[in-house]
Amino acid sequence: MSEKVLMKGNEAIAEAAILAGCRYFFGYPITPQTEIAAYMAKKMPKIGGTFLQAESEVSAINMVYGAAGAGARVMTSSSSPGMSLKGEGISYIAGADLPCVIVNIVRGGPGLGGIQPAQSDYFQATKGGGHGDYHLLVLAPNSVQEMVSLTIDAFDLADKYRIPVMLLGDGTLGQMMEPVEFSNDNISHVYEKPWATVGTQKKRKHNIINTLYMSPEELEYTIIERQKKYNSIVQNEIRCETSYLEDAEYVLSAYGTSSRIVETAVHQLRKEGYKAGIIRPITLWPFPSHIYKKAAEHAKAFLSVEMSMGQMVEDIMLAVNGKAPVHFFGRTGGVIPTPAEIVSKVKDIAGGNASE
Amino acid sequence: MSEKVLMKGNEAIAEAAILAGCRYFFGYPITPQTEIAAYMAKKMPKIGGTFLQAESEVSAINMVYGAAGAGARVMTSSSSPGMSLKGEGISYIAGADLPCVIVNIVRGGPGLGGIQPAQSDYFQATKGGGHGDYHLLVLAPNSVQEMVSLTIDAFDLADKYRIPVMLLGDGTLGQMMEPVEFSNDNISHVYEKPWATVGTQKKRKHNIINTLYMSPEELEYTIIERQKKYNSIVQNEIRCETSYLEDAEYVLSAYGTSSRIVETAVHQLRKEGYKAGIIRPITLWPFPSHIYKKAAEHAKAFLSVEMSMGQMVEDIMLAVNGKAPVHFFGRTGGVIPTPAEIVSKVKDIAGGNASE
Amino acid sequence: MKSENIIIAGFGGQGILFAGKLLAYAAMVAGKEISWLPSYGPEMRGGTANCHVVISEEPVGSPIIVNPDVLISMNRPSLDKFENSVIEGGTIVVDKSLIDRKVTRTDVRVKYVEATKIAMELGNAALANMVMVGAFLKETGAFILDEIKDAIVKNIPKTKQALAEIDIKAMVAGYNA
Amino acid sequence: MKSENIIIAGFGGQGILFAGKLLAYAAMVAGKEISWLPSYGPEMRGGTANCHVVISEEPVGSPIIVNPDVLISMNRPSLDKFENSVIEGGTIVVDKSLIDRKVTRTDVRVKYVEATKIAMELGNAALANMVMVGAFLKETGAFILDEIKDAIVKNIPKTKQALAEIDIKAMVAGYNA
Amino acid sequence: MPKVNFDSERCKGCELCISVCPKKIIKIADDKINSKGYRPAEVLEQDKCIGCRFCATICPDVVITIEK
Amino acid sequence: MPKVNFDSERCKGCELCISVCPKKIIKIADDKINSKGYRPAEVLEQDKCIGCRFCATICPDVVITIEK
Amino acid sequence: MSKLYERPKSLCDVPMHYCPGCTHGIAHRLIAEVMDELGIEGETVGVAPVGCAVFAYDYFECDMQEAAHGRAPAVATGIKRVIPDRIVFTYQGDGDLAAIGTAETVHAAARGENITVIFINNAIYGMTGGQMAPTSLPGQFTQTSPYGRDVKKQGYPVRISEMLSTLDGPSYIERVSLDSVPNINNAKKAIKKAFQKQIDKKGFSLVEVLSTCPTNWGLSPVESMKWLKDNMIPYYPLGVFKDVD
Amino acid sequence: MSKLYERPKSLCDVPMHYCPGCTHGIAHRLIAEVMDELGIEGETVGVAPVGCAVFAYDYFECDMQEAAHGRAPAVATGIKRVIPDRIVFTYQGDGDLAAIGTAETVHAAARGENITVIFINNAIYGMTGGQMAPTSLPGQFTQTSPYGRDVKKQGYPVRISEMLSTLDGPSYIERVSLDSVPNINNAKKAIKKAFQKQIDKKGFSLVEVLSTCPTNWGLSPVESMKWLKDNMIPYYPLGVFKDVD
Ligand SMILES: Cc1ncc(C[n+]2csc(CCOP(=O)(O)OP(=O)(O)O)c2C)c(N)n1
Ligand SMILES: Cc1ncc(C[n+]2csc(CCOP(=O)(O)OP(=O)(O)O)c2C)c(N)n1
Ligand code: SF4
Ligand code: SF4
Ligand code: SF4
Ligand code: SF4
Ligand code: SF4
Ligand code: SF4
Ligand SMILES: [Mg+2]
Ligand SMILES: [Mg+2]
Repeated sequence: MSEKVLMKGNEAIAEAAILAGCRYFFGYPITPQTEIAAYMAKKMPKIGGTFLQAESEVSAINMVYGAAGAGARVMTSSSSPGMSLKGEGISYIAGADLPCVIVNIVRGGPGLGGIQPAQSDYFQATKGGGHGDYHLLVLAPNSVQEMVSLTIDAFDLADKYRIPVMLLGDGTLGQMMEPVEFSNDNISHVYEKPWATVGTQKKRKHNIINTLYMSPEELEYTIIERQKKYNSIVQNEIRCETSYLEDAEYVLSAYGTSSRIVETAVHQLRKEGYKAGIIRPITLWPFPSHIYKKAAEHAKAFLSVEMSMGQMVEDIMLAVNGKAPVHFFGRTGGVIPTPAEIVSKVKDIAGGNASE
Repeated sequence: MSEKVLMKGNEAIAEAAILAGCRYFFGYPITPQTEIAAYMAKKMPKIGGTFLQAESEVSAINMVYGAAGAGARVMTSSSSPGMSLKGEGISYIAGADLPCVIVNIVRGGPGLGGIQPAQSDYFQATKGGGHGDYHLLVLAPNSVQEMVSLTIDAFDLADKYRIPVMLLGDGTLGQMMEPVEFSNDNISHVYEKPWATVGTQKKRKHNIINTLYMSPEELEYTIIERQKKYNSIVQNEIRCETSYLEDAEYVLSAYGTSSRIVETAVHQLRKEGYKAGIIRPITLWPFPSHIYKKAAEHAKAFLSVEMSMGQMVEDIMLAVNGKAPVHFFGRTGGVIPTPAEIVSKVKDIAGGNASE
Repeated sequence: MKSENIIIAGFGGQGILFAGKLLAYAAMVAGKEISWLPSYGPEMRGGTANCHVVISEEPVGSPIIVNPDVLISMNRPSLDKFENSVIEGGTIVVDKSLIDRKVTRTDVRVKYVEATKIAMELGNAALANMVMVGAFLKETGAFILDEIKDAIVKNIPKTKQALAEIDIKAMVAGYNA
Repeated sequence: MKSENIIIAGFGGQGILFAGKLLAYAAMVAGKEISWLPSYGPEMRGGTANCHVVISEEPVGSPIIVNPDVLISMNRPSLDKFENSVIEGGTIVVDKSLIDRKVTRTDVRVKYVEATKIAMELGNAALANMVMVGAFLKETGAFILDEIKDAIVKNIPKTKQALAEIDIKAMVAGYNA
Repeated sequence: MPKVNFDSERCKGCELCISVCPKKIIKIADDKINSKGYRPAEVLEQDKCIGCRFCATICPDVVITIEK
Repeated sequence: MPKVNFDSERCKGCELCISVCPKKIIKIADDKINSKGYRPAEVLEQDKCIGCRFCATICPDVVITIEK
Repeated sequence: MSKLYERPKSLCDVPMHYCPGCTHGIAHRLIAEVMDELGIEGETVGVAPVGCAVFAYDYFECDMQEAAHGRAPAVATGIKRVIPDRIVFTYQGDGDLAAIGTAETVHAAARGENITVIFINNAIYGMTGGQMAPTSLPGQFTQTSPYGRDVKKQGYPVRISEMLSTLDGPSYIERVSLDSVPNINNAKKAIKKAFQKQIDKKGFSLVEVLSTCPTNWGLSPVESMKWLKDNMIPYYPLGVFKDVD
Repeated sequence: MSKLYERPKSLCDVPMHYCPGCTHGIAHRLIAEVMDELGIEGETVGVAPVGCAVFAYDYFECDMQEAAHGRAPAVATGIKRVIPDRIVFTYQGDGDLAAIGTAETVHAAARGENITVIFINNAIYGMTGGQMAPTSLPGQFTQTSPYGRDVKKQGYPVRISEMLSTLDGPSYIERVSLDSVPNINNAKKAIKKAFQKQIDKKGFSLVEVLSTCPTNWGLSPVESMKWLKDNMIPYYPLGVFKDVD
C-alpha cells in the first residue's frame, strides 16, 4: 500500500490513466475538467507520451479514433457542451469497435448552461447521444479514490470488449480533493491488437478500421454481432453498491456526487427510524436492473435522487417494472440537493404525500 | 381541395415548409435527404427566401439558431451522422427557447453506417442527443401526406411553445413518392416575437438570446420554467393513431415506416383470427403513454416493431409499467422488417414461445 | 387496371425510376392508391437500381414489396436477385437483348422483349425502359395504353414534349413487340 | 483535532483555496477522513471564491457543506452570503481589516482579526490567509500548531521553502493575534 | 481647465492610466479600497491635467470621464 | 514491339484512352458489352502502337497493361 | 462645461466582469463608441462568443445573441440573412475564432458574408484558465504548454488576418493593437471602417485586435502591454491586409 | 517480354466503383505507384474520407482507416502520433477537406503534422449527387446552385493551397491536375515529393489534385477533362505554393 496523497478528482483521473498505460491524450479545454489536460500536458512529455490540445472537441475525438485504431491506449475528456460535439465521433468509435476512454465531467445544461456540477447528461451517456444502435460502457465514480480505480478499469474494459468506455463524473467530483492511494495491484492487462493499423509490413492482409457497410444485411450483421458483446457485458460487468438494503422499505438510488448526499440523508433517516436503503449503480450502462428487481420484492417505494430533472429514474422504473412506485427528487442546473431536502422527500413519500 | 401530386417525401417536406412560411433553410448535404435542400435551392430564390448550404452541420444548426433568434421561421435537415453533429447546437436552441424545425431522415448507424432507412435515432431524438435537461417535440409521419401536414404543424408548434421541433423520418419516407395534396386550410398562424433580436430601434431595452447562467439557482429556475412548458405540451399536444384497439389482445406498436408494415401485418393477423391492434405514436415526445396504459387493461401482450435494436420499446415499457409483457421485434442497419416476420413473431407470442 | 405490386430493376441510368414513376402516376390519375419507392444512393451509379411500385384499391400499407406480382427486369443481376421473389402465377418481363439467360421458374408468366435492341432501332438505347413499359402493359393489362400515354406527357416538362412523343413511340413498340 | 465542516471564503486571489488545502492536508495526515471542494470557474477572478473542507471521523458523505461549523470570512460579500448558514454555536473568523461590519448573529462565536493589516506588516497582504488560519486554530483548537506547520512545508515546492517560513510566520502571528 | 473624474467604485486599480499619463498625476490611492476590494486610481493634482484623454483612452473599465 | 493489353471486364468505356492515343488506334467496341453493362475499349491495330503509355497513364480503371 | 470624454451610450452602464487591466474592456468601449458615432445602436445585433467576453451580451445596449463556442460567424450569418439591412457583428476570442470556430470563420469570410468580426487575439484561452491558443507564441508558457509552446509538437501560431486575406470574400481585414494610446486610437478607426464596410454592403470585414490577458500571462496589466508590444506585434504585424471596394 | 506498364502492387487487384472516366481512379493509381516506388506499402497507413473515395480502404494494400466526414486529418494525427515512424496519408475530397473538415485541415497544417494529404478538388460533392462544394466555380451549376453559383449569396471559391501556404507548418504544398498525360505525370511527381517530405520528417505536405466528376458535371469524361482545363486551371493555378526544407 502506497502513501495517501491529496488530489483533485480531475488530476486523479489523469494520473490513473497514465498508470493504466494511457500514453495518448487528446482534448480541448472546458471547465470544470481543465485539470485533466493540464496534468497530462505536464506529465506526458516526461514519460514519452503524447498530450495534444486539439482545435476542437470534434477533432479531439477523431484523433482518439485514429490513435485507438493504431492500437494505443488513448483518452479524451470534456464536459457537457463539448461532449455533445463528440457525439458523431463516439458513434464512429462504437461502430468501429475501437477501445478508448472518454471522460465527461458534467456541468449544468442545456446550451452553455453553467459550469457548476450536474448529472443531466445521463441520457446522453447511457442511451446514446450519437446516432445509431450502440452502447457505451458507462462508469460513475463517487469519490476521488474511485475515480482512480474506475479509470484504470475503464482502460481494461475498453480493450477487453473493444468498446468506448465513458467515465461520467461531475464538477464536484472533478474539482474536489480527497486522499487517494495509487497502488500497483490493479495495474491493467495488456491486450493483443492484431486488428490495429500499424503497417502491414507486407506480412499480412491490410487491416481496415471502418464503420461503413453498403449492404444493409452486412450492417445489420455487425450490429447483431456487437449486440452479443453487449450481452456479455451485461452478464459480466455490472457493478453496483448497496447499503441497508436488506430491510429497506424506502430504496434511495443515486450515482456519483448525489449518492454521497443520499448517504448522508440515509444516515439521518435511519437515525429517525426510517428503513431507508441505497442502491448506487457504478455501471450506468449496463444498468444493475436485477438489484432493483430484487429490492422491489420488499420495498415500499423507490426514490431516484439526481442532479437533473430526472433521467436515471426511467431506468429504475424499467427495472422495477411496476412492482413499486418510483419517485424522483432532483435539483438541476448546478444546484446540489441537500440531505435535508432528501430526508423530507422520503418523509413525504412515507406519509403518502408524494405524487409519483 | 387542391389537386393530388406525386411527390417524394423529402420534397413534400420542403414544399410544406415553404407553405408554412419558412423562408430560411440552412443545411449540409447528406443521403437520404438531399432532395430537401435541392428543392429549397430551387424554390427559395424565387420567393425571396434564403437557401444556404453551410460548410457543415455544425454551422448549419448555428445559422438556424441565429435566424430563429432573429424571429424567422427556419428549418434545417440532415440524416443520422449529421444529426449527431447538431447535438450541441440543438441543446443551445432548446436552452435559448428558440423555435425551429429540424428534420432527421434517419439511416442505418452507428458511424457512417449505411444509407438505407432506419429508426435507430429514436433515443437521440427523444431522450436528448445533446447535453442537459431538455426536450424536443418529435413528430413521426408515416406517409408523404403526413409529412406535409406534420411539417406545417411543426412550425406552428415551434412558434407556439418556443421549442425546437424535430420531424423524424427515415430513408423510405424521404425517398418514396405518394400522391399528396397541399390544401390551404392548415396554413399556419403568425406568432408575435417581441423577444427577437432585430435591432432595438432604441425603442426598447435590448433583447438577449442566451443560454448561460452563472448562478446555478438562476439556471435551475429557467429549466423549471421550461419544464412547465413541457408539461403543457404533454397535456395538449400528444398525437397518436390507433386501430383495432377496442378488443386487441396483441397490441403492436410502431411509428413511421415500420407502422405501415405493421398495418399490413395486422390485416393479415386479423384475417387469421388474431385479435391484433395497433398503436402508432405520432408524437414520439411527448409519448402517448396514456393510450398504452389504457390498452394494457385488456391486452395480453405488447409488441414494439422498430427498424432498430429496440429503443421505443423502453417508452412502451415505461407506459405499460408491468401491466403486460412488452415484446420487441426489429431489424436494423437498413433492413426493413417484413409483414411475415411480424406475423410470425405475434404468433410466437400468442403461442407463448417468445421471450420478453 | 388491377392492383399490382411491381418491381422494376436494372442498371442505374436505364431510366428504371422514371418508368416506375409513370406507372405510379397513371395509377394515381386512375384513382388508385399508390406508392413508389426507389433504391437510392451511390449504388445507383454503376450498380443496380430498382423501384417498387404498389398499386392498390386500399391505402397502401408497406411500400416495400417483398413478393412482387410483376418483375420488370432490365439486366442480369436484377433477374438473378429478384426472380425467386415473384409470387406464384406472377409475371416477369425480361429485356432479352441484355439478359443472356432464361427465367428458370416455371410457375410464372414470362415475357421476353428485345427492349434495348428495339430502342436502339428507334435511335436511342435509353428508350428501352419505355419499350419494357409497353411490353408490361400488353402482358398484364394493368393499364389502358392511353393512361400511360397521358402519364408520359404529364411527366415530361412542357419544353421537352418532343421527347414525350419518342417515349410514347417506344412504349407502343414495346406494346406491340 | 475535532471533526469540522469549514467554509473559507473571500476574494479570488486571497489564497482561500490554499488555506483550505492546508487544513485538509493536516487533517489527512492526522488520520481523519476529509474532503476539500472549491468553488471554481471564472468567478474566481474578481468575484467570490470559497472552499468547503469537511473533516470527519467517518468516511465523508456529502462534500458540500450546507451549514458550516466554522466560517473563515475574508471579505464582506462572503460574510453576507454565509453568515446565516453557520450552525448555532459555530464559529466565524473575520478579517477585520477588510470587512467593515460586525457579525450580527449572537448565537455563534466570533473572532475578529486584522489579518490583512498584520499581513501587510509582515510585508505582503497575500499572507492574510495564513494569518486567518492561525486565528482559526487558536479559536477552535481544531489542530495542533505543528500539524499545520508541517502541512505548509509539505504543500510548498521544495525549491520555494523560503516561502514556507514566511507563511508559518504569518500563521503564528494570526495564532497569537 | 480640464477636469478628470474617476468613478472609484468601477476602478480595478490596474494602473494602465498611470502608465500613460504624460503628466504623471495619477496614483493608486493608498488609503482607500473599494467595495470590490480594489485600490482605485486617483488624480491629486487636477490642475496639472492637460486633458489629453490618454487615461480615458486606455482605461478598460470606463472609470474616467473628462470635462472642460 | 509494344503490346497493349486491355482487361475488358474492368473497362468502363470512358474513352479517355481514346482521347490521348497519339496513334488513334483505340476504339470502343461496338459489338461487345461487358458484364457490368459497359462497352469496352479495344486496340485493333496493335502494330501501330508506339508504347507511349499515354493510354495507361490516363486510364482511371487500370484496364491497360503494356509489354515490350 | 463640455465633455472631453464620456462613457459611450451604446455601452451599458454596468461594471464589466473582466480582470483588472484586461483589454477586453477597451475593445468593448471602442465598439460602443463606433456604434455611437455611426448612430447604429438601434439597428445593430451583436453576437457574443464563448470566452471571457461571453457576457458581452450584458454590456452592449444593442440586441445581442450569445453563440456556442466558435459558432458566432454562423449565428451572425443566420441573423444577417433574416435582417440584411441591420448591422450584425461578432466579438470573438482567439480560441473561439481561430480554434474551434476555424471553419465558421473561414467560410463566413469566403462567403463574403456582410458582417463585421471583432477578433480579440490575446494569445491564450482566458476564460478557461490559460490554455494554449492557436495564436500562442512559440515558446509561450501556458497551462497546456507548461514547458513553452513547442512548435514541432504543438504547431505554429496561426496568423488569421494573413490567412483570410487569401480569400476573395473579405472586403476589409486589418490587424491593430491595444497596447498604447496611439494604437488604441488606430484600433478604433479600423473598427469604424469595418462597420462602415458593412453599412456599405461591401461584405465580410474583420479587425484582429492584439490584446492582453494579464491574469493568465501572469503579468501585471502594465507589463502585459509591454509583452504585447515586444512579443506579439513582431509576430503579428499590424496593418491593413485587405481593403476592397 | 518486359513490362512497359503494369498495375502497381500497392493497388488492390479489384475493380473500383467509380463512375466511368472519374479521375479518382487515376489519383489512386498514382498514389499506389508512388508507394511502390518508395517501397513503403508495408509501412503506410492510409485514411479514407467520406466522399466517393470512401471505399479507398478497399483499394490500397496498406492498412487503412475510414474517417468521419472531414475528420481525416485529425484521424491521421491520432495515428501518426502513435506510430511516428510509419507513413500516414489522407485522401480527401473538396467537400470533406474544404467544407466540413476546414478546421481539421487548417490545424493539421498549422501543426506541421508530419502527414501527407492528397486533396481531390473536383469542384463538387460527388458522392451525395452533385451539390455545390466550397471549390465550385462562380456560376457553376450544381444541385444546390441550380441557377449557377452566385458568389454574392453563396460565397467565393476557396483556394486551399494558397490559404494553407500562409501557415508556417506546411513543408510542401503543390497544386496539380489530372486533365492530361503531362499533368498526370507531374501529379505523380508531386505526390512522390509529398511522401518524401514525410519520410524526411519535414512536416505537413499536401497535394491539391484538380479532378473531374463527369457524372455530376453532366459531361462525358473527355469533355470533363476539357472543362477542367478550361475552367478550373485558370481559377486554380497549378504550381508549387510551398516547399520548405
Ligand atoms: C464546445 C465548448 N468547448 C469548450 C468550451 C470551454 N471554453 C470556454 S471559453 C474557451 C476559450 C476561450 O478562449 P478565447 O476564445 O481565446 O477567449 P478569451 O477568454 O481568451 O477572451 C473555452 C475553450 C465551451 N464552452 N464549449
Ligand atoms: C457528417 C456528415 N455529413 C454529410 C455526409 C454526407 N456526405 C457524404 S460524402 C459528402 C461530400 C462528398 O464530397 P467530396 O468530399 O467533394 O468528395 P467527392 O465525392 O466529390 O469525391 C457528403 C456531404 C456525411 N456522410 N457525414
Ligand atoms: S487627461 Fe491626460 S493629463 Fe489628464 S489625467 Fe488623463 S492622462 Fe493625465
Ligand atoms: S485604468 Fe481605469 S481601472 Fe485601471 S487604474 Fe486607471 S482608472 Fe482604474
Ligand atoms: S501505348 Fe500509346 S500508342 Fe499504344 S495504344 Fe496506348 S496510347 Fe496508343
Ligand atoms: S480509359 Fe480505361 S476505362 Fe476508359 S475506355 Fe479506356 S480502357 Fe476503358
Ligand atoms: S482571464 Fe484574461 S482575458 Fe479573461 S478577463 Fe481575465 S485578463 Fe481578460
Ligand atoms: S460521382 Fe463524380 S466523383 Fe463520384 S465516382 Fe462518379 S464521377 Fe467520380
Ligand atoms: Mg483568447
Ligand atoms: Mg468533390
